[in-house]
Amino acid sequence: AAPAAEPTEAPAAEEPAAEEPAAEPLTFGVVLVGPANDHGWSQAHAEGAQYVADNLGANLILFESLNPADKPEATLDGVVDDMISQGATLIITTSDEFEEDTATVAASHPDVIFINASGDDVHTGEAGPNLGNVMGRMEDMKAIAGCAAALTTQTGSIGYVGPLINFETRRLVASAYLGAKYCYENYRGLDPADLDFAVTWIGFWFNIPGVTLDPTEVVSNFIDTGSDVIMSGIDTTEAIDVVGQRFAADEVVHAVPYDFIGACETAPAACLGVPFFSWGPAYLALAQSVQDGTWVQSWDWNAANYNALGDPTQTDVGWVPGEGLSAEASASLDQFIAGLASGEINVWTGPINLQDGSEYIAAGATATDDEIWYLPQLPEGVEGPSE
Amino acid sequence: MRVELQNIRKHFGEVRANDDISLIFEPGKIYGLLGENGAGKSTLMKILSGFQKPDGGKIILDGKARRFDSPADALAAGVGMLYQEPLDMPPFLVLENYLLGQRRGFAVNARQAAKDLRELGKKYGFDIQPEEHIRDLSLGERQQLELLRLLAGGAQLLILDEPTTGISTEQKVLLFDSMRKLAKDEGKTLILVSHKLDEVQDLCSQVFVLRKGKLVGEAKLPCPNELLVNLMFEKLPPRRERASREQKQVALELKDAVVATPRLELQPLNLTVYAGEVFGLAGLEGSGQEILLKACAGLLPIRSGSMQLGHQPLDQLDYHAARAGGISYMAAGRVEEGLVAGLTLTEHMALVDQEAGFFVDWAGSRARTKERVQHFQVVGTSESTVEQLSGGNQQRFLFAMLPSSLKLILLEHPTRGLDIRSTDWIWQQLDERRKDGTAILFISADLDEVVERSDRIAVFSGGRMSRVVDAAKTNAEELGHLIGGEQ
Amino acid sequence: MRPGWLDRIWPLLPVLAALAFTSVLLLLFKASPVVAFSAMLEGAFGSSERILNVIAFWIPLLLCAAGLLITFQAGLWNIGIEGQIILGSIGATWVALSLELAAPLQITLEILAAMAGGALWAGIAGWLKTRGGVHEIFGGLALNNLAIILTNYLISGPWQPPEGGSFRGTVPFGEHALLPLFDGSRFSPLALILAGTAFSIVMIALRNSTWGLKLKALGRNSRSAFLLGVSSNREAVLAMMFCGALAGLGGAVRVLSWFDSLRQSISGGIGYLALLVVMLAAYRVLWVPFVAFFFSAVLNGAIVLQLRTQLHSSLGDILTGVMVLFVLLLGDPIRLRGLRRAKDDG
Amino acid sequence: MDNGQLIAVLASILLQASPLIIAVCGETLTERAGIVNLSLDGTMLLSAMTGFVAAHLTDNLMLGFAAGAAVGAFFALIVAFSSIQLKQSQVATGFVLTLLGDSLSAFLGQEYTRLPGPSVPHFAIPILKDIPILGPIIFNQDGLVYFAILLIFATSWWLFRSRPGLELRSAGERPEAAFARGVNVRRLRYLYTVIGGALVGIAGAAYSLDVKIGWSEGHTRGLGWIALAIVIFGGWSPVRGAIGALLFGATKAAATVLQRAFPEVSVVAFNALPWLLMIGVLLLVSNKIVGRLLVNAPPALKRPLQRMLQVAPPAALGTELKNE
Ligand SMILES: Nc1ncnc2c1ncn2[C@@H]1O[C@H](COP(=O)(O)OP(=O)(O)OP(=O)(O)O)[C@@H](O)[C@H]1O
Ligand SMILES: Nc1ncnc2c1ncn2[C@@H]1O[C@H](COP(=O)(O)OP(=O)(O)OP(=O)(O)O)[C@@H](O)[C@H]1O
Ligand SMILES: [Mg+2]
Ligand SMILES: [Mg+2]
Repeated sequence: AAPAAEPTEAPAAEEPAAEEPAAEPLTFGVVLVGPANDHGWSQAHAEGAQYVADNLGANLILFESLNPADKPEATLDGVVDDMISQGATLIITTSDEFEEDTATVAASHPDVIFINASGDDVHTGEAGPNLGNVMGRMEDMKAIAGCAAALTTQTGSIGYVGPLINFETRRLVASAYLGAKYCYENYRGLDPADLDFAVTWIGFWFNIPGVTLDPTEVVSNFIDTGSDVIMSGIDTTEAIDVVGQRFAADEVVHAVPYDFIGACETAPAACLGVPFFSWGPAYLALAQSVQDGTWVQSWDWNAANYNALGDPTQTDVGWVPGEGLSAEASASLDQFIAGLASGEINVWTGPINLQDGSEYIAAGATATDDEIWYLPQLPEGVEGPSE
Repeated sequence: MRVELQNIRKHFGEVRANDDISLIFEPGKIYGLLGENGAGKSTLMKILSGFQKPDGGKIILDGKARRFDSPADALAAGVGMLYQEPLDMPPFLVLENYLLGQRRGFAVNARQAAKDLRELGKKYGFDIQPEEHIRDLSLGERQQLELLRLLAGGAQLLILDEPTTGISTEQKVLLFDSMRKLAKDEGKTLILVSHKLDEVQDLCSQVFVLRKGKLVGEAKLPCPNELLVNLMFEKLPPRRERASREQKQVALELKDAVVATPRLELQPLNLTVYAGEVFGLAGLEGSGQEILLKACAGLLPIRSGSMQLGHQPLDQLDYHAARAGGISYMAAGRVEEGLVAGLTLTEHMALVDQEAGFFVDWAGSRARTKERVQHFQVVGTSESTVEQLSGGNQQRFLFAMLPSSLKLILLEHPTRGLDIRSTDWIWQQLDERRKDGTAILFISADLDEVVERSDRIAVFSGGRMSRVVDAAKTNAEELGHLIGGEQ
Repeated sequence: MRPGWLDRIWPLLPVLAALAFTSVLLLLFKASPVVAFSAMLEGAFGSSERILNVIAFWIPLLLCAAGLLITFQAGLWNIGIEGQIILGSIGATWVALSLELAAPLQITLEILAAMAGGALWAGIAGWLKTRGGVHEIFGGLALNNLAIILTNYLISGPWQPPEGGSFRGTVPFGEHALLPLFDGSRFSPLALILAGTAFSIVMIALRNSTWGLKLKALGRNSRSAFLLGVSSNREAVLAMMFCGALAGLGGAVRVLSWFDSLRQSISGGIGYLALLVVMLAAYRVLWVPFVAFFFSAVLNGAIVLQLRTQLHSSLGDILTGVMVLFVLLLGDPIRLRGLRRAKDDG
Repeated sequence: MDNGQLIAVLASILLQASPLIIAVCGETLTERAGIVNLSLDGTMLLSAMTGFVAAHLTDNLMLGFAAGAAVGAFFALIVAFSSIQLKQSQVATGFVLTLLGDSLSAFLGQEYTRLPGPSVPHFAIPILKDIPILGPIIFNQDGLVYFAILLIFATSWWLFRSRPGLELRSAGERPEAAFARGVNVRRLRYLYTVIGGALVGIAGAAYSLDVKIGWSEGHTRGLGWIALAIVIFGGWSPVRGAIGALLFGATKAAATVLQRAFPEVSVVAFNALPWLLMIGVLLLVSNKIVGRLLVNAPPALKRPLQRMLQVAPPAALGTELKNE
């Protein structure tokens, strides 16, 4: 399993039957839910896959934009069948959208290893023996992002563009908020009750015209209604795009994009930094183990490598600061990061109440992985729907 | 302007609409152009006015041979044509409509143009309101506008194709006066295309007669009508005297019926039509008679009051219920309302077949069509599509589709645009119907027809229905006055 | 002009032109047309599974196209068919999630619910047109998006899987709720039988039924048809609902055999594709099944095209679209001659 | 939301609506001439893509818009040709082009997804921008907005005040009559279809170069259809059309605001608003409804109501010229 991960006790998986000799290069397939160049979620996976291909000399079969809207005629098992017919022995499906289908297809191809990114079938024990999960611990990075936002906002109002509502997106918003709250209180010495942190859900991972809210308009609306820092939780780059435009029109606004390490380049000056996924190392480890036949089923929730937070080759999730960050802000941010690294700061420390006022984490206690992973509701203080 | 047509030819597929026609029109005179339906009058005039291109032949104006690519060309050369349905722009303002096509200036100087238009109107005794919408004008007024437009465009030769159908007596008088004036005082050439012999006699100094696309004769006027009729039709069946009505049962009865459209609301109507009776409705288009007819057909709801067919009330009936109940409605436009272009006669027959089941009985329908086409002397086959029929034959086919037994037939302009022969034939059919007690309620813009064919008559003006007059005791003049709104 | 050999081979012209056009596109992207088209061929017919896939995808397409033949006959542009497919799958899902019956009964109910759903959505569009005067193109379009939004609401709300909201779709239905599949493929013989029946019904309705004749009249001239005794509004709405029912059936096939659960935007443009099918078939009933099959093959081929060449799979849509466009532009030698004549006399 | 924020929101709505306004003006010209260019959705997608790519490669905004306009004009030309020359159904051609534009933009634009590119610079108009309320809303925008506003008045002057406009409308109202008056109907229809198409193309580019900066697959999907509906709602008049576009923009903004106002309501529910609005307004202006309304309206109100509500399409819309 990948570095710094804690494999949970999965039902002891017996080794998959067929094994090819390590000599010949591995062939692996990667299925993306969106386009490989969306500067967001899917591109991060695509580059991770490429990283494996380069470092392992493995040959990669990539398939992008697999979703009923784009390809009514395509189905996961159809694509996977073809990949396997081309010799793939490892298939990575890179979205929570694929969780069920991956399980089904995995069952029908017992001698091929399947990895579903961001799923939890292994954790819940539903997974067959040849199916694993991997996910990066983005929560901490979101906390950093939230902190950067809180350190920068002048209006005390932060807008978060959320995709659709599920456990993953909920806990990410929560972490961002908790990070923001911590820094607003401890570094700027302001009352966190005054921090206005609102989330607007567009209704899907990315913009589907006419069906979701248009993120462009959501961001404009945030700015118009007084938010001066916009955080993105969606797969695509509208937040930084719009903020860049407004910034160029001499408005004081900043953005924290998401997912893709290069996301700031659209408007560097307006960018406070980006919490990014770097799937390369994790995928490389997985591919390696599959090639060597040493793969063991696990649910990997890989934490950041704080010694190389900005280096996609050494961490699974990371943070690169942006030019938009003021000097003292980045000073405080570095303190915060150091705190997280050493473990003396944990933003998931109680008291944490849910939106309905009920207590979730008691004062002094810290949230367990499961409490974080399965957060039922947004925490108190976040404005916006919870389901 | 002296106009000479040499060997004009125009064929539509098999049809020889114009077959080697040569004519001469002298300046300062008014000519008549006569002929049965489909004789080729309109075609010839459309060619002369640049709306259609001849397959062969020459047009010579004051000795110069001309080719027209468009009516605008023709007008520039001094030839203007006034169509029965004026070629204007219903939603436009009178002024816009007048300005359209005049090549001067980029932005429009509305005030100046309006002034010009008014003055021009005065000159010919027309009263023009430049700020009105065309669609709010009567047919007659729209005609006057067209006339002015053509004159302003410099027309030396004016062609009027069946101009008097659907306009009031006053307007007709006004029109004829202006025509005479144009001929006498301004030395213009005028051509009147018409089926109404007395109009032609009254106005023209000379007529040309076409038949089946050929010029078959000419005559100096005045001359006996018989001569003209014989020129137009080889043989004209003798006019049968129509049986006068005997039945006394009520066929249709309206009591204080109120009908309204967004445009016009009728005064409460009280009307009784007897079985076997022919009831004529006169009035300018848009005076309300169409609304009454539509209401009887179930196309417009009766908003208050009552309506009865025989003894069953019909207040809230819908069109299809009315059909089922023995009421038939024939709208004025044939191909637009009543026939479906692209469908064959057989398909039409199958469509109106009362006892049609889920499946179409093609064999039966075809047989029935052949039989009807035969009996109603429709020129066409069971497989020809309706738009291939000429106007007269379309009208015949509409009659051929009528169910056998009916209580009430509602007709809008049953003979508009038809020649004497078809007209007589149509009325024969209706007389047959009257014999078995069918009541007939019809609208016609031709007052003579109304007087001649009806038993009783009512006149509409501005949404009011006049007293009911007995056809035997009235005449076109009286109706004319009623149309004017007198009591 | 006499119809010579030119006229006989003419129908091929648009097809060739379309292939040429797409080849140029491929060359622009430095891909070999040969490789690309052979990849598509392989993707469509390369293996029995693939062929079965093509057939499976063909079925809903055929159902929709059959329905559209009816609405086109009535002169209606049923662009709302996308939404009708979706409502069909929603109807089927509703039964699948809420009932637990023996397979035959369960499936029958699902199919009926699906057809009802599609008919309902089409009926609304028809009603908006006849009674409300909203053109069916716009009514249908709005309803399409509303249908997608409704799906998203259902799969993220009331019908969300127990493990929590997501846009993945509903939980997979039980075996008894799904159409029996031909060994392991997505092809359901039952669905094929249903589609075949539906198509023949449409064919008969258009050729020999009084209703078909009424619709024809309606399509050519609603005013006259109305005056000749056709209940124009009612027949128009019926035509829409008939098409909607077939589309809904197509939707059922999507959720009950192609997928195993309700997904977001389940129709994914099949309805629009069906419109193209009917247009490419030039509204000729007998051509429709073949054109539909061809479209299904092209799209399935495009998947493998993308896998092999990493080219965007919308190439398949381009190929079909361009083909229809060229049929409109060059498909009819008569019109083109008319064009030449028009040029002649200026 | 305080006043300053309200003004900011209104300004955004105006910006968001600008491309729609441009497209609506273009299509209004086309339809007034008697041709329905149904391909708007595909046209806008393809021109958004081309416009962005051109601007991205040349780093020149104007070239971007020019490219967009060219694409729009070309698609419109296809529609005009197939209907005027070949007498094909305009709806059929338009619909095919709609789908084709969509897939072509996806294919040709695949390598240019979400790249940074030039965007229309903000430009506040010196004195005007200080007018209270209106200033910040209308005159503190960028060139696109000013262009859209000018276009509204230009097109409606052209249509209803100028002589060429008179001929343009006549071609759409009664081509036979126009022909009889020497108007070259065919040429006019070609001309205005292409001009209208070019404007639609500019609108498409306006999205990728300003309002929804950048390119991604399906970038403007759906908006072309909205524009077509707004043309109807606008009764084929640019000014009313513009109002429709703003109304639509406002509804979308509302959807965003409402979600925060009512967190208990399912978030997808609000996404339905624009489409419900579309049906609603079309119902409102449909002659069936208005007709019923007018019959029962008090006589005093009839005329104003009629003028306000009843919109009749150009009588010859979608039909071909029948001379001969
Ligand atoms: N555009 C056309 N296409 C085909 N046939 C035509 C066309 N115009 C006229 N015809 C045919 O040419 C013949 C002459 O038509 P035309 O309208 O000139 O006769 P007409 O004398 O004006 O008849 P009416 O007295 O009814 O107006 C008719 O048989 C008619 O069917
Ligand atoms: N093509 C048309 N031309 C003119 N009027 C029409 C047309 N279609 C419908 N109408 C009007 O709409 C009304 C209802 O139309 P129609 O009767 O065809 O539909 P329907 O379903 O039969 O309605 P109903 O149930 O009221 O009979 C009719 O009374 C008629 O006035
Ligand atoms: Mg005539
Ligand atoms: Mg009815």
